[in-house]
Amino acid sequence: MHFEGSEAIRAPVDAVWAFFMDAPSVAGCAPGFQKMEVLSPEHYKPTVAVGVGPVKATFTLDVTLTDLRPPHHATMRGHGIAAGSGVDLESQLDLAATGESSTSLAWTMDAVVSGAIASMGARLLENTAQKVTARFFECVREKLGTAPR
Amino acid sequence: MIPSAFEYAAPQSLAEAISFLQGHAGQAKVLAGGQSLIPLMKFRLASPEYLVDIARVPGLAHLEERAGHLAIGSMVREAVLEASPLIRARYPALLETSLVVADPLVRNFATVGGNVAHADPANDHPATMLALRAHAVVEGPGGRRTIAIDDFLVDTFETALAPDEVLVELQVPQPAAHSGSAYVKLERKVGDYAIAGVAVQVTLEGDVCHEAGLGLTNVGSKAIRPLEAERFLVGKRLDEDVLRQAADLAATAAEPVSDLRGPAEYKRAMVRTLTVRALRKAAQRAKEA
Amino acid sequence: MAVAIQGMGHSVKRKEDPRFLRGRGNYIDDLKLPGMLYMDILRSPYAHAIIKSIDASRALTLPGVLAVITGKDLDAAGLAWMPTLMSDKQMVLPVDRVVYQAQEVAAVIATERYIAADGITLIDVDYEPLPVVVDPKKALEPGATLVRPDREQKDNHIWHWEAGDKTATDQSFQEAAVVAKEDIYLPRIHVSSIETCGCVASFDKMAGKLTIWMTTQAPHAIRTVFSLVSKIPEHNIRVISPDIGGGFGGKVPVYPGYVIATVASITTGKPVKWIEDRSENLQADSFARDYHMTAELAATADGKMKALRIKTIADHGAFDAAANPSKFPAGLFSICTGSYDIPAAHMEVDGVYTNKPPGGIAYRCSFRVTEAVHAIERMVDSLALKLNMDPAALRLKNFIPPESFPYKSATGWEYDSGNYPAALHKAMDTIGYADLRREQAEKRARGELMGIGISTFTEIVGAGPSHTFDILGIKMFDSCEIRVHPTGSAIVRIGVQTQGQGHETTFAQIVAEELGLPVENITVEHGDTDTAPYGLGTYASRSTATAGAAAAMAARKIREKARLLAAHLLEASPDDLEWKDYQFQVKGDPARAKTMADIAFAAYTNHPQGMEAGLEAVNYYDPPNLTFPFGSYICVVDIDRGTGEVKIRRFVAIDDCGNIINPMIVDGQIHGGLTMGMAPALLEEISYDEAGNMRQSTFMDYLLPTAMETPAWELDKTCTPSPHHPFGAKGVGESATVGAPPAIVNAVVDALSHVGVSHIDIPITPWKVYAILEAHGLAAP
Amino acid sequence: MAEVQLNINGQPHQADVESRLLLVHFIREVANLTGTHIGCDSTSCGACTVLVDGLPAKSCTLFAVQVNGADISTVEGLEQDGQLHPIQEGFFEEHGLQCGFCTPGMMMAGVALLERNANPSEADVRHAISGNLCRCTGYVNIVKAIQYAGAKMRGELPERAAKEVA
Repeated sequence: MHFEGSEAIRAPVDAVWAFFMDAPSVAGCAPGFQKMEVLSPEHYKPTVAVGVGPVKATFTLDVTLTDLRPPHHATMRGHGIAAGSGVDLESQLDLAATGESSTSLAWTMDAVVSGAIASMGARLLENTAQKVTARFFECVREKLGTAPR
Repeated sequence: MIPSAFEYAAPQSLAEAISFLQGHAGQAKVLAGGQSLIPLMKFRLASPEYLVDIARVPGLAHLEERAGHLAIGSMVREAVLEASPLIRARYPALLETSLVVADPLVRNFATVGGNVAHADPANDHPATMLALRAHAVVEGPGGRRTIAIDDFLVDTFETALAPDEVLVELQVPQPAAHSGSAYVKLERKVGDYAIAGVAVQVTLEGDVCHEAGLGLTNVGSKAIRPLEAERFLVGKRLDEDVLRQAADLAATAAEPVSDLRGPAEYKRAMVRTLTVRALRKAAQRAKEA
Repeated sequence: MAVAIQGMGHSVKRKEDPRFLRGRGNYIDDLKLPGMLYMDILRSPYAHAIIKSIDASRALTLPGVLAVITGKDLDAAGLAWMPTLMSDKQMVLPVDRVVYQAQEVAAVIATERYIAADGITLIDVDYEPLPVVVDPKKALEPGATLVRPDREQKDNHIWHWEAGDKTATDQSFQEAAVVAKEDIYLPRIHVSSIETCGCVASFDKMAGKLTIWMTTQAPHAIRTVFSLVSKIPEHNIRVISPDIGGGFGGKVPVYPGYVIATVASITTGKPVKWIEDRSENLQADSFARDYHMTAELAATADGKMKALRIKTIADHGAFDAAANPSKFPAGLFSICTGSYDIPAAHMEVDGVYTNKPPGGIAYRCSFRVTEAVHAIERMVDSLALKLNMDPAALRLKNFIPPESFPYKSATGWEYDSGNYPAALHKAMDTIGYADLRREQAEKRARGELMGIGISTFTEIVGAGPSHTFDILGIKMFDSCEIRVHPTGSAIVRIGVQTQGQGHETTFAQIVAEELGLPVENITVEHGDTDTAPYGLGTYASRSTATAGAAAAMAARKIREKARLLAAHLLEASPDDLEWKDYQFQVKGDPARAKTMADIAFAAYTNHPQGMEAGLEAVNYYDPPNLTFPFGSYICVVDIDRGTGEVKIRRFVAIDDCGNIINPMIVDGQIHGGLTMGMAPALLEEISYDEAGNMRQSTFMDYLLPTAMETPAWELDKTCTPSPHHPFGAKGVGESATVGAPPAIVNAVVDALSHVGVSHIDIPITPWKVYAILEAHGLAAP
Repeated sequence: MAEVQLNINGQPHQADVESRLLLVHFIREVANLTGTHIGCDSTSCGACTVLVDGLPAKSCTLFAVQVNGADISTVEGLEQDGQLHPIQEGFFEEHGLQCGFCTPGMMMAGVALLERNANPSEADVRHAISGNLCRCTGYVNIVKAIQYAGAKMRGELPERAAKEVA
């Protein structure tokens, strides 16, 4: 599955970059975030419960940040297993200052779901994944946009 | 396939059910017929910690006309709806919907309320309830409230029900004079979810359409009301050309995705075909009514 | 006669039914042994991944979980891999990598079924996903992901196989006036017997004896394989195949679960039960088909067929675990010249590995004969379109003439007998072919769409003969042992195994016919390797052709001894006796006669001095040739122009399976076979997304037809006995599954041929049809 | 754990069971009535069909606790006083079964149909068994078997010799 989008964020590009480099901030926007183990600023393991209605799976994602080109580009990868299913994510984040305190965030998300959820939930998967992804980036925009500057 | 362990409650009253839900906020799930939920639990796609079985709660299995509407208690089984002389005589779209929900055995336990409250976009009753402009009556610790079906259906598996509320009944306005309704479903085989389904109700004044309600099954993240198609129909004679134009508008309102039930474009085309067919039936019934 | 014999040709009600009707069948999951443990299997979510670690510690703390078995445990015992039937090997449990989704990763042994199911959710596996290849054509490209790095050969090509005369075929194509060509894909499908697979393994440490009850169509072969792999002496292994809830080829292979359960029983000293759930069954058990074919048929301008050429890519998944005779990696695919006298033919098949489950079983057919029949029957219609000829006329012009049997085909098969024009004419008369063509023309003029499809197939079943056919070196004969008891009843034990075909009835009828004993006095036993004679099992429509023949031959041995006993009793010379009206009678003096019951009593009470007592015989029958059942099917479909739905209006099936033992059972087999032919034509398919997820892993998406989709089949017969079979039978269990799909496809293509459609791949979904309707302006709500 | 009491074929069965115990497992494992089978996990095949208070239902899609106190009828209860139920006789006479695995569920669905409709058409029968999958018979003879049972129950068929289905 491939999703992409962009967010206009009311914050300076350095602040947006700092947000993505801060594991608790990022994880805080993950839907159904429960807890997290931080191994390094570029490597952490949040536990999230993702789903819709009664259908939920709790994943512990192994998240790594690579290809860091501050404050413009980062690649975020996640890998997790739950309920007989595997989730593998790769997200490209591209930031550009559009003003002194405004940033455009262009993002892509490639998600591969394997196992039971993919096999049995396929008819609902794309819709749900798209929604979950969009909510994540909306959350980022809202948190930054309302953060004190 | 074996579900995860859970704790089971079988309250004897609605108050008891609500109180249990309130005490286990977000972790308890209401069990009606269980015909959608139990398979999800067996696959462990759903693992609620508590199940609140409302089958033994009195006063939820009524099916009767009163105060201008048909009241369908949330524990009314599909098979009961299907066999009801009242439904057979006055609510053809409801009957046609019940008849294509899963299979005859499942319908002995599956409930109409559950079909709506589960809010699976593939379930059939939500679209029919949209077409018939139904309301959901729900009750929680703060008492009862009545929610228009459009607002009740929020998203895939999501409704306006709070975690401590129970769906009590569905209210379907009694059909006006000279109205007719129909539900047409296309499925890969009997018992399957719809490739697409279209529910329709039209009311005629003379041979002009005075009111129109439409609902679409399984062509979006929830049941869809194609508003523009409804508006288009009002004030028109329901000739074949009008039906086709309305069907085009309904197809435009659909948001299908490609999956094992066909490519998105096919599903959109099927909304068109099924809308025409449902409108033909409904218009015919309205004329005969 | 006091009690009816009810031998050949009688619709005897089934002897197995009373227990099933009362809910007293003995299926695998019905078996409960004292102290029995339950096994559940953790399966891989990934289609291709390195297993970095498996941590079972959480599972082992769950009360009731006794053990977790992984590939490392099996590896220590040399059992992490097992041989397949096709000279390949297959993982039982993986040591370091998984190669398809739902592959077994670890097994939990627990005191209860529900605890075992909980246990597998508590095993933590660390996977590193690898690139996945699910398309066999991509798998053959240079640089493709390597599915099997354990092999010396570092690509995904398994084998290349050819049949026929390439030079002569290519020559004919060069000279041909007309060539029809189609790309035909037969997708993966799954037999989906309503009972899934399972076993109860019970190892008795004291006696050193392993007893394993399992859902198998071939208990003896399993015993031999288990002995070879486990080194347990074969006499210390007993395989029991209880009542089987449908097989269709899916219960031929050895699945890892059987082996793991056996290891678990040996390790724990307790019986261990393993029962698949439906998703496991669909996702991991052997598939059928998955043949990508390019077929060409050459003919003269007036429609005389000259040559057939087919190239095929065969997707075998991650292991070549096809259930074929050893010398036939593509099964009997070379029967693809079908019912037609085609002078030259050549076919090539290349087997390929992908990250998909292993298999290559039959789905109710004899080793790839369905693929062959689909190819030729589609090509005949494609050619008819090119020639603008009626498909029935083209068939009649090219049939192997009835007087040409035995007929040697261009690919080397010797057809035993056939009368193809008779069957087709009967089908056309029954359905009213000419009237239907008129109706079609009228409807076309009105814009309505109906189609008429013909399939005139020939099957190839009943393997052996043993000089050509073996499974893992075991020759494909089959067997029967008969003991006649003193009071004139008998027990018949056979090397084949029923899964619903009614062997307990039909084999009794064969013996009843041969011995003149009433069917009701004959018991048929099978499926227990400690008691039944060695046999290769039931699949590929081989039971009647092989074990059925063995039953007749064993009975005839008994009859020869009975003749001597009768002579003794009648004080006549054996040569003066004749077997008539189910008894030995003195020629010209039928009043002097002895029935088999009289003779049996004498065999134990009054046999002549010097003769061995008793009346029993065993026969291991090695058929001199295969048998070639055939049929003519005609299907009429109507197409909904608003939805693309195909509705089968009528389906006439004329079958010829030679002489019939039990007409009621034969019709039942054909009803079921037709339904399993319709299913993949219109509904069933297994496909994978790019990550290797199987998209139809439950019965919600793998679409078995219900009574609503299934039409009321119309059956009739012609009878052309097999000249080499002891009682002229050919086999029938799978004909309809083989013959039906092209009849349905041909009907749909026929409905759309006027707009230039010459082929549609199965399953013919409404959206495939609708796309055609839209493209040609035929769609209408 | 919950105490569940079911009346299966007129016999009371009582046990303390987990709330998640499926009705089919209660029937098969607690009551040891193994004639009711399991063929899928998705409420698709109907091999587990039993009557719950007279209505046919899929016992793999009900928790035993849900139907606590109910009357359950299974295939084992069809035969009465050594006399086969007409539906059993119909399946025998019309060759309505092959491997026998779907048969108990089919018969229970058939019995429920005949309770409501003593003289069902072919279409009625096909509809009534559309929640039950059979892989062997192509349904043709199942339809005939259920219609045979209907005729028998309407008294249109003679009594048959009991020994034929010994």
